[in-house]
Amino acid sequence: MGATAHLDFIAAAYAAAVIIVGALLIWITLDYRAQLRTLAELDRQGVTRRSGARRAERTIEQAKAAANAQAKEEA
Amino acid sequence: MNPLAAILVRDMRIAVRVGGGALMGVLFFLVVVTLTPFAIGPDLALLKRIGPAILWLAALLASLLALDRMFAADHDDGSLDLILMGRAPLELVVAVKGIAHWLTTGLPLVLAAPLIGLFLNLDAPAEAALVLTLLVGTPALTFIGLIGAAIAVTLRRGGLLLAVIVLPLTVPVLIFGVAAANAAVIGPVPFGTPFTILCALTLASLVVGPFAAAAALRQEME
Amino acid sequence: MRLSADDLHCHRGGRDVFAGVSFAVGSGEALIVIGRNGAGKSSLLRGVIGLVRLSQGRLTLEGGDPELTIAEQTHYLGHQDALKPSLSAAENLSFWAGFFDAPSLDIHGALDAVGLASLAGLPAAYLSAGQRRRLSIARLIAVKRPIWLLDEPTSTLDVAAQGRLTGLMQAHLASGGLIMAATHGPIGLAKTQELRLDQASPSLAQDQGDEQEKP
Amino acid sequence: MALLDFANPSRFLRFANTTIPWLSGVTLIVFAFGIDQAMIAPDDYQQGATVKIMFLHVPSAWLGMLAWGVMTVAALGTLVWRHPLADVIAKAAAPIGAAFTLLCLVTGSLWGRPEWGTYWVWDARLTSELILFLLYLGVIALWRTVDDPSRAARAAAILTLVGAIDLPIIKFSVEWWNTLHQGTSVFRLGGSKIYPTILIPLFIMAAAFTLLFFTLLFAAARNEILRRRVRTLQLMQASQVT
Repeated sequence: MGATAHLDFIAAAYAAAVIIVGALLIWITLDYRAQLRTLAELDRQGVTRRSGARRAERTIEQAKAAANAQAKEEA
Repeated sequence: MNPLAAILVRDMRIAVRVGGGALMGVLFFLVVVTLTPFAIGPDLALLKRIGPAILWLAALLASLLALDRMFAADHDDGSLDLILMGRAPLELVVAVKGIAHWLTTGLPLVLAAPLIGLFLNLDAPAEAALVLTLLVGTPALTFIGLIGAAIAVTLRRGGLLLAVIVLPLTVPVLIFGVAAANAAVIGPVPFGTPFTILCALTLASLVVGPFAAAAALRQEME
Repeated sequence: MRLSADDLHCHRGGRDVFAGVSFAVGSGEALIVIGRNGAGKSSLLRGVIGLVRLSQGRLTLEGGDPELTIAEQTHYLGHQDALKPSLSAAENLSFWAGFFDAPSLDIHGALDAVGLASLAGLPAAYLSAGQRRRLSIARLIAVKRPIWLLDEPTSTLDVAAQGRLTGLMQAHLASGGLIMAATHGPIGLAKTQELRLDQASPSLAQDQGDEQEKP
Repeated sequence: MALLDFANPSRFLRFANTTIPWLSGVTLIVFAFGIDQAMIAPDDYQQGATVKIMFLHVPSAWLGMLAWGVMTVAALGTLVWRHPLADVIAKAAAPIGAAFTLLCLVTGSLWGRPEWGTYWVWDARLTSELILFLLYLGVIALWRTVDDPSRAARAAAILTLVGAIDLPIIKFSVEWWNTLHQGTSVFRLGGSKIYPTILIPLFIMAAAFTLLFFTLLFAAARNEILRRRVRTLQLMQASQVT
């Protein structure tokens, strides 16, 4: 086996390492982004962990924000 | 989306989701091939000679065992009743389900075969012949298996019964598949003859399978 | 359109499931099939669409599409919901709409009609039994078929959902469709015929308007 | 012990979000240093330059074992101590362990190729690695068929424990099976004496691989927790709709 043939196998081995670890990294990041997107979507729909509690708080906050926005216009 | 495309898309989606059996066939194929050297011994020359036979047997079992839930699942949740009430002819619906199964089980086998062939020390021509014969042979296995799956649709323990019913029917495909795969390595017979017969067998099963399975489903339903 | 049957017999498992059944139901009308458990209500419905072999008798459909069989113009809501747990509600519904070749794919409208619009993306496995039943009913809305065969449609439905179902049934009748429902109690429809299955030769009781409990 | 009070997932999420960037930074640095050391290490007098593949093969074999070890501890966590995060770690570790074992198989086959003339020889150590790889695929397949996380966790935990007990038995029987069929030309991978000049880069690479493993593990565990949160929210959404 010529020395150059060895280099091919070494290169192939390191290439395999990059491919396998790279695939793992890509899969993990894509999965992470997908979960975040679904979570954001669920949050947008107002699905909360403690049944309606947080949704109720949010509507109160929105009401307050709308109220003082109006107050500023009149002032 | 026309009815047949709807069935294909649905079956593919279910197969790849959690609980679907998409790559289960390939895992079974890998495990069976890995186990044989432990029985036969790590002698590479011997493994090389019987390699195609082991790979074909493993592919045969892998594609059949994944078939038993094909119609039984639809029967159990009531989908089969509605499918029978559809305007699409049942034979085509059954054929499309066979194609969906082949794409999720048969095709991955063909793609994995060369890699797994390395464990049995197959060289390039043997690998090429193996892939070609499996590519042509696995559809025949699936479509013959359709008949068994349709017959076993209402049975509780359909799995093994399916294999017992269908294995004898797949003998010709196995004989000519292995003969063609071996022809490239050792066989006295040139590659062409067994291969063309294998193609003929596959074409025949593409027609007979759906018709027989559809008839069996109609009988089964009353 | 008029679906009529005379002298239907069904012999299965060595016994007469039902015998001598005759009925006729026109468009805009609903026929309720009543009888104790095991009286053959489901078998009668399945017999009409060929899922159960009828040993004797004739089924005729006047006014339907001549090339199509009765089954191909019928929606059947059986005991099971025909849903795949790993597919989402929208995917299940769009599959059935696609399979029954519905011209207009108004998935969202159908889900809205049964009050499941916000759960479109959820896998069917996460739905409750009542919600799965409503998703199955949504199939009848997404695909327009003149004949509805309903096998105990109100099972697992709460009061609100039953009200919604009655509304959908009335809309279907108003649009010229016909309904045949196997049920235990009244399903809140005004003009209905009753077909009682538990007597030796089931009689077709015609009671326009009010519902009276048969003795 | 720090691990114990990660009982509630959100604290683990905060921990993961802070450590992952740091950990990946350190991993990169150690890798760069390791590969540099590996490249300048002298050729082995017997195998020539292919010994450089050892710097990938041996660490990935160790990591394949370490991953199963982590899964075994997590399995005990699930079954014995009922630790809520244990099955998240177990499910996250399985694919990573499988990937490292696969890397070990590929590099092993490439390393032996010049000597054997074929890509695969049923060498005792490589064969045991292959069976470990099948065990990994089995656990992953189990995770992918059972939908409900808690049921899947217990089933996978039992399989992992049985696997852990069985691994030494597999190793012994494969060694015995291999010596029984001494006919084949058995190539002792890495049989030559290891000089310190090769040992140092080997340990650096092993450290780099371990850091990489834990970075990936935390990231995958974070995904798993988010996936569970999505599932609970969706179930809640279904229950909220009348």
